[in-house]
Amino acid sequence: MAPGLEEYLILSALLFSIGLFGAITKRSAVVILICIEIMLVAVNIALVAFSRFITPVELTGQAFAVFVIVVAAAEVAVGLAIILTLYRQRHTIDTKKVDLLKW
Amino acid sequence: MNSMPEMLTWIIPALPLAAFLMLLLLMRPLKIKSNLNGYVSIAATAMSFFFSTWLLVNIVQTAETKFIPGFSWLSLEGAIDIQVGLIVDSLTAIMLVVVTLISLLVQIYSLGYMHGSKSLNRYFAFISLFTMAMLGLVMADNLLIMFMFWEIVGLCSYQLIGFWFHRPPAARAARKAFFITRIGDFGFLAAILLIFNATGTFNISEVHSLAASGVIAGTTITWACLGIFMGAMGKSAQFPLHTWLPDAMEGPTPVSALIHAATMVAAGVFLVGRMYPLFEHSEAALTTVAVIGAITALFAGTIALAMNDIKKVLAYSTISQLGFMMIALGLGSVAIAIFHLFTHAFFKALLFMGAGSVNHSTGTFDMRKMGGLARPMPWTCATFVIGSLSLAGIWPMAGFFSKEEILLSAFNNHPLLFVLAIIAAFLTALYIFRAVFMTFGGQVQSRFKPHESGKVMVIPMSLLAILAISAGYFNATGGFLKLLGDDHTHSWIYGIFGVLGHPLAWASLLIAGSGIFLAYAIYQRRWISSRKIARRFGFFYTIVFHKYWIDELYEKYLGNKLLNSGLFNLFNKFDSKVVDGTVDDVARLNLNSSKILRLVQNGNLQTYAMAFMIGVAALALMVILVN
Amino acid sequence: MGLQIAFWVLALIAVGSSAGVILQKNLFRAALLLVVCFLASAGIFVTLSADFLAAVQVIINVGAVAILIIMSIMLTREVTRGSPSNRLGAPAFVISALIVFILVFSILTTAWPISGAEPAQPTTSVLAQILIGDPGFILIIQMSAILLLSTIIGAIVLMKEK
Amino acid sequence: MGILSIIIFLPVAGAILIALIPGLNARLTRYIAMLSTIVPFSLSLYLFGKYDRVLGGFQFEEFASWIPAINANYHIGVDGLSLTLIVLTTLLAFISILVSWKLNFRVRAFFAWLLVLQASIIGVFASLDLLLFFIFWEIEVIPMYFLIATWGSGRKEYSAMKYVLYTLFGSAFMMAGILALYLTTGTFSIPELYQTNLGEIASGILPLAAIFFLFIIGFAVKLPIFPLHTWLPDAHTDAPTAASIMLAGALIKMGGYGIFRVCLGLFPESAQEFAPLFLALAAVNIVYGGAITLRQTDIKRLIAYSSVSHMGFVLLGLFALNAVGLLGASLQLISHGLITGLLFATAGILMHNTHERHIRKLGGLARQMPVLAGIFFIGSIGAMGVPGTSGFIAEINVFLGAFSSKADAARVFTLISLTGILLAAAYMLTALLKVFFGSPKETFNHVHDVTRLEKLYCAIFILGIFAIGLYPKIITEILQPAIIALASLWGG
Repeated sequence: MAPGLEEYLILSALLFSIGLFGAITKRSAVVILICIEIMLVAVNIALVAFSRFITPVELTGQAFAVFVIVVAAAEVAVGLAIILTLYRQRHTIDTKKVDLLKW
Repeated sequence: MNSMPEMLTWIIPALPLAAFLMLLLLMRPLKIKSNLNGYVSIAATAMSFFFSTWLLVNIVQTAETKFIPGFSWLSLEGAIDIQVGLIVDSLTAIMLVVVTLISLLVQIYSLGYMHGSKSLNRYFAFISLFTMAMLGLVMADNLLIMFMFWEIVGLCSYQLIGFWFHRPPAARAARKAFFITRIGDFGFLAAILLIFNATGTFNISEVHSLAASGVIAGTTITWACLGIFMGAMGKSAQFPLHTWLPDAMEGPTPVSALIHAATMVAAGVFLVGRMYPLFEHSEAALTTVAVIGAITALFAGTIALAMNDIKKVLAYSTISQLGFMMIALGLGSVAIAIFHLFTHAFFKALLFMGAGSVNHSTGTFDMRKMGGLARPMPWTCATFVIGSLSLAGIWPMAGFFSKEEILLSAFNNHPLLFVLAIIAAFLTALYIFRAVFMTFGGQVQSRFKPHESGKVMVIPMSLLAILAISAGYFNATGGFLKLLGDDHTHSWIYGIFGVLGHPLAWASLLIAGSGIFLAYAIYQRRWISSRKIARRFGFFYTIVFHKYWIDELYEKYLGNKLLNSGLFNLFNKFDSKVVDGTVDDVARLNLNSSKILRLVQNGNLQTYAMAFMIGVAALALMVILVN
Repeated sequence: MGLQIAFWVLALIAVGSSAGVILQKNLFRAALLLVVCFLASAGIFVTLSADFLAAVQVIINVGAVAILIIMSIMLTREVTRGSPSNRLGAPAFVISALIVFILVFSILTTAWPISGAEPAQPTTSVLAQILIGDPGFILIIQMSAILLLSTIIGAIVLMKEK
Repeated sequence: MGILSIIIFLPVAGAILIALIPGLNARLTRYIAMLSTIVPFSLSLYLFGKYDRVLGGFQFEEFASWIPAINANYHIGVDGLSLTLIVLTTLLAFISILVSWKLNFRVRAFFAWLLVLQASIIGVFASLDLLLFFIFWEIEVIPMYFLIATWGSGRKEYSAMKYVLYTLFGSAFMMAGILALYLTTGTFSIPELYQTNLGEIASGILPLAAIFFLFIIGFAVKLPIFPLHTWLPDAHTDAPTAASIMLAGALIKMGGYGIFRVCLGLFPESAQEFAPLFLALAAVNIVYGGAITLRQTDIKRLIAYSSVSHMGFVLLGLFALNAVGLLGASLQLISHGLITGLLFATAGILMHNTHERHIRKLGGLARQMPVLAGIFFIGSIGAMGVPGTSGFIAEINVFLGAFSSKADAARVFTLISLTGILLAAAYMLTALLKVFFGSPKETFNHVHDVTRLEKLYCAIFILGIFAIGLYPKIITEILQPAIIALASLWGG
């Protein structure tokens, strides 16, 4: 029996939570970015799964996934640029040491 | 004389008003010479006097009450309608003549007395405004309009007492006068509210007829009358609201003569007289009026004995005489009260002018520094003595006739009041002749070079002296009282000489005479040392000298300790500490709690992300649980 | 059957590699594990008959994103520091677990309107139709272009030596 | 676009012009500001003359659909009361411009804010749509904040912030009231709500009395009613003169107007039920406010606290719930605007010329500044309610109305309030005595008196005070239809 929608969605949920956990707990900005990538992948899996099982002909979900990938790519580019700038100025990418948003 | 056209009645108050406006607004812009300002107001007042006399003659001939309709001043459909109109009856007409005549004479006198003073423009402007308001007050047919003029009169009094505003006592006296009379006005206004609420009208004659027909009765009338009387107490300086009048002597002396002796202070008596048909229905109110009057007459008389300032003596004398008028009102006779008002206006204005004349030449009001002025100032002395005799009630002066009527009325109605009144009469003779002897008797003190005042001052005084003698003869046939409603006509011979047949007349003459003799003995001949008397009656003297400590009681204890730095200070503290403090505390609470709460904002995005996820989870859980 | 095996294997790899990303102390290895995760997800796309997307995933994510990340790791020389965690571990774990629980619960309790239709094969032309065809997402495509352009400019501006 | 809209938006246009023209000099700024106040003033006078006093009701209505989804409209129109208040506001705005003529610190911003303030106040008086009303009500806070915080004196930031927070506190309640009313009836339109008998609508989301209180808290802050009054002395004291005039003259009138228009007009039953409470609060305002005024040593603060006392008369008249009381309250709104405007203007001149605001340090100034003393005297007799001034006619009607009110204990509260005239005499006379009378002080020997411009605007105030005081019909006639209509809700 082929895996159904639920299996894919649960997989997506698991990946998402793992990414979330990482994004919250890691101190290294790069790792946080990596974890966000994982979360985006999880979302993509969910989107494609919906596309496969609910609109297999129209493929709307896949179209969304394309956009998610685009945005993810842009986000990584800017994110990394910020991280590098930060590193250049502060010589660290430890989020504990860069709390500029603090009151 | 032809009867006066009704519309001309309006011109009586309009003329002084025009003078006021002209003096205040036009003199400077039109570059009219400032020494002309007195003549503007004198001309206006003279014309008013002419029309008033014409009106009085008409009234005497026809003896009818005229209502002159005016215009609607304020109206609200179905709720309120205030019509300004004039009421012209004998009471009004007499008051008009008194006011315009005294005002005219005082203004002429002022030309001399105030000569060289600064801002005479303001002086004559406010005298004109005062005259207008006083005329309006006596003519108004509407309680509310009357109240308005009542207040404006007070305002002018304030302005004129404080005419020399740069002198702190004058400025303070002005404030005191306005404030204390306003306490009385509080009662007057309350009475107006009560009357309007009960009758729905302000029209005086309508109120009278409603009272007569019993629409308003019982406690309503009593309270209304007491309120009105409270207003009268304020204006007429009756105990316990009398303290402003002696202080008001800080004003220019002609002002004291006009406002604080002859006219405005008598407005209280006039008011009670005007509203008398209401008082008739309340025994309690009438008794109050009589009792307050008697207390005041006696009480002010005692204080006058101890004053060294001649104007203060006259001021307390005024209070005392107003008390006499109140006794008359309380005993049920408007006519007698107004008769005394009429005569008093002349002799008291005269006395004030005399005091002013003395001051003009010596520069002081302190009687201890005067003496021997009879020789250098014969006219002043003569007129002053005439005024004093009239005040003391010596036959055949005007004061005798009016005071006699009051004493007679008290004798017939109320023995206790009679006793009080007769003591007051004795005191009157004593204190006024004390003033006469201290001022005019004895030796001239060397540092003064007294001289007689100019004609412009002497002539008004002489005219008033004539009136102070003759004003009583207007009632020689009982005509004056008849005009005002009391009907006891007799021949003029009886009126002038016949009264002496009554034992009461002899009694009162004796009392007054002994007062004069005592004054002569102490202050002229010095058979008895005044110091010794003061020491003998030390306790009494101290009390009287300190005016029964009423000023201290009011100002220091009631006004300052209890209210200003007591209750009001408490309010102020309460407002800034409790009411505003609460507001600030709420703000501070927010500030402090946010100081704690802002620690949550640690600047770490991950913490925010977690908080965000907690929120998401919570919301999702909620949705799940609800479904 | 083959599909099933493939799914489970790929799912296991994806979960395992992503868990590895978190657990791995070495930054460089974590980045490599991300590549594994991307590849596994590409495989999963294949099992969902999304061939185009699988290709895109490999090309963009593995080929560009992952490389970018690795390069930046190298540039920042952070490898030596490892991948430390902050103190939010316990609450983050609880929250993540809670979210998994909520998601799984709602996934399982929802009645999905599953369509029995055969999936479009190959997907490329259908996707092209939907992305740039007439009733499609052409506007969004163009906005993506603007987004990417501004990203490029933004990255350049940020990285420019002051 | 109707005349009413022009009156509202011309000042806004002026403000935009002043703000946007680059490099505008101060002189031109003043003239633009004057033009954009004097035209609305003339137009409002024109409307004042044109208003049909027999027909009554809302006139010069303008209607445009605004947010159809929630049935909110741009609906403006005026009745006698709001028109008179608009005339007052435009007049005060014009005078405020004259008062600030010599200001030379950030001139453009000052005049722009002043014009925005004017527009929002007029908007409040003209709105016939509750949402529009609320928006104008809120807009007013912004210019006032900047006027106080930037050009003020003393603790200006504190006062400005206090003012903003207080107003927002009140308007939050008001917003809730408006929403509750909307959700109950489905309309924001005030004329429509007048047609609806709210008492008959059984299922509101809140009881009517609760909505009534939501509204009145909003208005109570503005009026202000004890114990929500403490922003007023601070704001008035620290504001620049022009802002004080607008604040005391026009702005706090919004509270009284709101109670008249909304609380009494829409909730007659609740108003009747709670009338004793508000009469009591009015008495507290009058006596307590007056007593505190006596203790003030700062000339502006004294005038500010006297406003608290005087606004108590408005409240007393409004909750008398009869025609005479309402007339008195309306007259008091206008009269107080003129009198307090005059007093603040003179206080401004006084402080500007002597550089001194503490009453104890002033004294004897009537010698050095005779004209100013005369003007202040006229303001004082107005505040004391001396006949002939507008203060008297307003207060006497308030007392007459309140005394004949059917509410419990109305007479007791009226008599308590009557002592307000004593307190007013006490504090005004004391201020006169301490500032202007007594022996002249040498320190002020070179202080110059009132200039021609200052004389001009004081004369406008004085003219208004005496015109209303001597012949009140010039405004009672226009007020009559609105008042009769409102009073008929309680049977006349």
